[in-house]
Amino acid sequence: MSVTFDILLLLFLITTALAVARAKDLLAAAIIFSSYSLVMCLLWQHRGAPDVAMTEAAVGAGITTVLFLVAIARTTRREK
Amino acid sequence: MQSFFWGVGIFLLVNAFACLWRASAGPTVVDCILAVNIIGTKTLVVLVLLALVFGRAMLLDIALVYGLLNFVITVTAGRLLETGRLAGDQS
Amino acid sequence: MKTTQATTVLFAFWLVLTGSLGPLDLALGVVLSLVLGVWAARFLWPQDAPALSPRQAVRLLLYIPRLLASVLMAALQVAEVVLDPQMPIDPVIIGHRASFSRAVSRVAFANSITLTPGTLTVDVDAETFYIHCLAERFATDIATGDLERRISHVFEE
Amino acid sequence: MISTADIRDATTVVLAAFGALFFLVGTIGLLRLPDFYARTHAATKCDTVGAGSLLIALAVFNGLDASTGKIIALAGLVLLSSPTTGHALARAAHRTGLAPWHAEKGRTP
Amino acid sequence: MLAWPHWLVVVVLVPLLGAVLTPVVSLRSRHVAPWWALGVMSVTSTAALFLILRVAAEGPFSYLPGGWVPPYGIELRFDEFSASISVICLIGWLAVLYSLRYVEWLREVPKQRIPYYYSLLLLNLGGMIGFVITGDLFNMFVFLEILSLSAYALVAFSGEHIAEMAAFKYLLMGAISSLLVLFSVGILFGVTGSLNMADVATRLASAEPVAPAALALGMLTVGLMVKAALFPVHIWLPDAHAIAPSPISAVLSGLVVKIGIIGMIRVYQIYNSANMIDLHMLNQTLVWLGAISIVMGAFFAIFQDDIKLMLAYSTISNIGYIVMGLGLSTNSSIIGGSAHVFNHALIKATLFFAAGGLIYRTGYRTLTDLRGIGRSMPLTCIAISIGAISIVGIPPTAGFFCKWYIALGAFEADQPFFGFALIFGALFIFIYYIRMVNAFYFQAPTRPEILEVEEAPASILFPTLLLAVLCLTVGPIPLTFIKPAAELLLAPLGG
Amino acid sequence: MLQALWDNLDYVAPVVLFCIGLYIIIAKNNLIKKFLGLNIMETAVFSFIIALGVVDGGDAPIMGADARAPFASPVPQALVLTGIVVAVSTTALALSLIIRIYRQCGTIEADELREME
Amino acid sequence: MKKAFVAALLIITAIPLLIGVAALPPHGETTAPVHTHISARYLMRGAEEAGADNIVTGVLLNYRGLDTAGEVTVIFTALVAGLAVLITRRKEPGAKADSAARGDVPAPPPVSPVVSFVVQLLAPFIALFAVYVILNGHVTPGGGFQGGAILGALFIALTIVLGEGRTRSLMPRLALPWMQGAALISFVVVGVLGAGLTGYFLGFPAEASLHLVRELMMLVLEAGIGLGGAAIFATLFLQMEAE
Repeated sequence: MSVTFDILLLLFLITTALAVARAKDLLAAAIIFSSYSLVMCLLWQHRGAPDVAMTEAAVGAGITTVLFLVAIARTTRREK
Repeated sequence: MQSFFWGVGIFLLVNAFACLWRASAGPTVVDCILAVNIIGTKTLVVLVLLALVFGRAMLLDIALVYGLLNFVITVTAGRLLETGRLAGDQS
Repeated sequence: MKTTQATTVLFAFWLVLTGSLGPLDLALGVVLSLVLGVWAARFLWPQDAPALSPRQAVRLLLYIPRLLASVLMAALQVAEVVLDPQMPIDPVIIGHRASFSRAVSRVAFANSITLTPGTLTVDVDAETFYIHCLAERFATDIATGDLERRISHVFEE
Repeated sequence: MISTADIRDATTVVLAAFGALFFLVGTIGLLRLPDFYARTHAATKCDTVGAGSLLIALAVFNGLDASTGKIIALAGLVLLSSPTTGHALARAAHRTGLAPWHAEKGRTP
Repeated sequence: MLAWPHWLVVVVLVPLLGAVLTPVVSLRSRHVAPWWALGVMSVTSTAALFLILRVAAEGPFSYLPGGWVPPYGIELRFDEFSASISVICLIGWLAVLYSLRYVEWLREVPKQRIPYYYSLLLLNLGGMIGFVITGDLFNMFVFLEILSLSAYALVAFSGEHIAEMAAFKYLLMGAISSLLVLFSVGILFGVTGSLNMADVATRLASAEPVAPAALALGMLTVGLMVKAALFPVHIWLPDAHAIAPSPISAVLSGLVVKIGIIGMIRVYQIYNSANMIDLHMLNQTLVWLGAISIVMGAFFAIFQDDIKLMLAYSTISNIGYIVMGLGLSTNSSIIGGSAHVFNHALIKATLFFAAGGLIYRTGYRTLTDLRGIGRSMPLTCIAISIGAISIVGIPPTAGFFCKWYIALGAFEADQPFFGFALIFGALFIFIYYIRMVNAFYFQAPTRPEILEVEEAPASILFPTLLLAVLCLTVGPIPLTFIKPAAELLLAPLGG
Repeated sequence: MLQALWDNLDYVAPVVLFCIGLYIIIAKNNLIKKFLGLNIMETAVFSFIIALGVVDGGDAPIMGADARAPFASPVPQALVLTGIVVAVSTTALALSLIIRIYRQCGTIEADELREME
Repeated sequence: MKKAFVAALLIITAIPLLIGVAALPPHGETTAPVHTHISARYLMRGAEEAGADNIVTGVLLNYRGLDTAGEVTVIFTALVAGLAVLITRRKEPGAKADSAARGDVPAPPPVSPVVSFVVQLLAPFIALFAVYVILNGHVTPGGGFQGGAILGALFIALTIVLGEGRTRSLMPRLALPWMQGAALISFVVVGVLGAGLTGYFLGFPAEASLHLVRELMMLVLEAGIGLGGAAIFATLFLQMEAE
């Protein structure tokens, strides 16, 4: 079961990364990136690294995303 | 019980995977934000499941962190979408 | 009053977090919840504090089961809609006027609307709540002012 | 022989399955419903119920100890934040002029 | 004093703490910031002096923060290569002094930013010092990040039109290269289970699978190559170095790109002593890349009119010399290459300082506009000329000895072709510096007003002239100093 | 080879993510998008380093009453914690630069910026 | 053309990486060098030697304390760099009437009262939770940096709902640089204290009689990192938002 879970998480990660690549709207890309970080956090929790998981949840999914959002607010949302 | 929890975890993950399609396909950005928020809720539950599977109560803190930040991000993104600015001006 | 309540609730939260009754943890918890309680009451909630009198707190506790029941109903109703191949919905946005004197009741009202079957608060003006309904029939409970009365019963009196 | 542990496990399984079911409904709703507002309905309600009942299931399984409080706090957080985010997003969509879908026209006007 | 063990941690933490406190001390008045930075650099230089005296007296030594024995804790290690902190401190100190007037003069820069400039400069210098003296792979990465991040911001500091773009280009490539370094530190940790360089070297010798270690080596090389701006990945350098404020250009060109080289030296030392991978092919590649860099850099420099852009291209070609020297891996070429790390720092800092002086006084930065400046700013132009002959490699200047040793190494290694490439490159370099000197002294001014300008102010002139004098005199010193270290490079680490 | 890749799936997935990130950096024009790509790359490397320290059935390296061996190695986790901080710092600086670039040039598309130079 | 180039570059990146990682010691086995060398000692003796049940915190603060000092310097660098890039002339102290200069831009509409209320309701709880994460880093997952990030996120959320004016008062001008530098300053203070006690910079006394001191030193470090991190994130956010 654990292995299935692991593989599913890895697949999920790759899919989210591709979704980030695909998104035309930068806001959508940044938000999907936050869910990428979140899945990463899940993966690390599963791998026995709760400290890193928490950091990723707080920093990767939280602060980084918010910084991206500010940058998008200050520039433009559309990718040409 | 362990395998039941794993099963539930995998089931939720598959669900989240399905939500990802909505996040990616849109059609509007709000859909994307909503979908990601939902992925967040599902994943939060998976985090709690993992904490119980591993039998370490302290891992619940991570779920709590994520729950809070998921809320903050969604609100921020909604605000950005609504006004194009972030800081409010309520004097 | 506000400060005491906030401090108490925060201290309870601290106990939940640490889950320990060691003297050091307890002392730290008291100090921290005092500081944060004062900060919250003075800085965050200068006007519309979410503080409740004991009677209101009891009513809130009585209201929560009703709310949970209606959330359950709401979820079942969504399931009904979603699993029906025809998807019997006809969404409308309606405006509903409701006057509350406290922010906490407005928020409770808005969130209760969102959690009751078929309705979703879209926007809140000073008095008017714009509500998205999956179908006209779901709005009856709100239009009759039933929900509004319940909320004011809990928070306003 | 039915021990308390069995009752506990059974309750957990039932509640968890119930929660998972609602998560599934929420997902289907998110994928199937025609427009953003309708999807928000599905998302907020089903997620609140799903997460809530799953978390309660886990709390029951965990028994009564310090971490149960945390699980309950999480459930409370979900109960509070889920409708709020739903509202925030709906408001954002409304203010940016996203019109709701109407059944008779079958498309967004 | 000499035996006080804590100098090694003082020398890295004082600039960093000084940087953190810079915004604090300049709360009341921003004019305190430069003097504060100068004081911090003075303390650092004192510490560096004691360290160098100690290493000269008793050879390499180390310090263990936290008191944990090496593989378990971090080790700060001071050896002969670490003596390059002398150059870092010297140029850093002079750059702070130089900035005193220069930064105030930059028109695009809001005055509020200025304390942050000194803070960033101190962080940059502290990061470099830390990078040079650490004996731990991951600690090296951390210091690499401190110095790179501050370098990116310093490039953007001038606020000119394309400064931010240049900085962004630098940042993007720099971030990818740091990532490669981190990746390979991870792989090395996976293969050996250790992070201490000496320990990694001994454990790598017995490590079973060769492929991951080779991959780590390749990625480290590429990553550090980007930092050093070697040929295929040099594209960030010209813009960044030309657009930065002149004291920063001196620090970047003189010191920061050398960090990549010093990192390579450290890494190859690990692999050399582990002796598990035949480095011959890699070395050959490096020699080729070095040769191409020499020729390319010199070739592009010829066509530049902007003096700072010209100097920036010249940096690429000089990095080529150093890398070629290391890649040839004979005794004398390594000595020449590593000595050039020191000497080129001095020379390039002289040139950028002098160029900055010209720009400060005239406001022009192209050769066409600066024609005839030699008459009104004689001292600065003499400094430029000294730098020019030194970088071409005319005896008895600093540049000569290094290039001589590298060429010697090429013939020693039986690859005379590269010796000729080196001489060919020197010829190119000669052409463009002659062009510069010619414009300053012998051509009629296109802008008559530059004949009226005064000599640069003392805080700008003093660093320039001091470095010029050093270019003329200290050339052979690094050679003698580096010899034992270079022999170490070919021998196992940690004895 | 394929068998080895399958066995080391936890190392291979980060490589795939790394390449996706690299693809975004090279192929996309938008600077913010490029930086999202860089963040993906960074996270991929972190995930690789974490995978190095994993033990099958291992527990989190936190001692206490409910801890039971074997434990995952703590060193990679410490490294990654530092790495995450470095990554967020780089991102913050890059985004500040992007904001300034947009202020000055009115665009954050790499090709348009190149034309402007 | 460009597509071919991208594809080629990706392939020449991917193939060596795959070959390299495929040959690494098998994943998840305890015999790998990662587990047998330094980690083994950390796990075996870390809890008593470093004084933290959470070995990761022990490694971060004690065994590899200098790395963490570097890490907090990196984030401070990011702050200074961000400020150096973002401060523009418009915000000079003379031009205090900032809002007048921006008069043509209409004030943004307020946040939905529901969101605003919920955020304000949750704020003290989030703050308490952040402090808990900071102070319990040595026994549970978490620590200064994570808690600091949560505090920073809280600050950002409050700024969004309350506006910049009211949250600024949390960061008084004179104390702000101290708060931003708190992390490295606390490292230096603790490091010097450690040098006095053990003879090594950043050394933590291991004697049983000084365990309380060691605990206190760790708490100071964690609190410093948390405060510094929060202040830095908050400042960066405000600066980027105000640009």
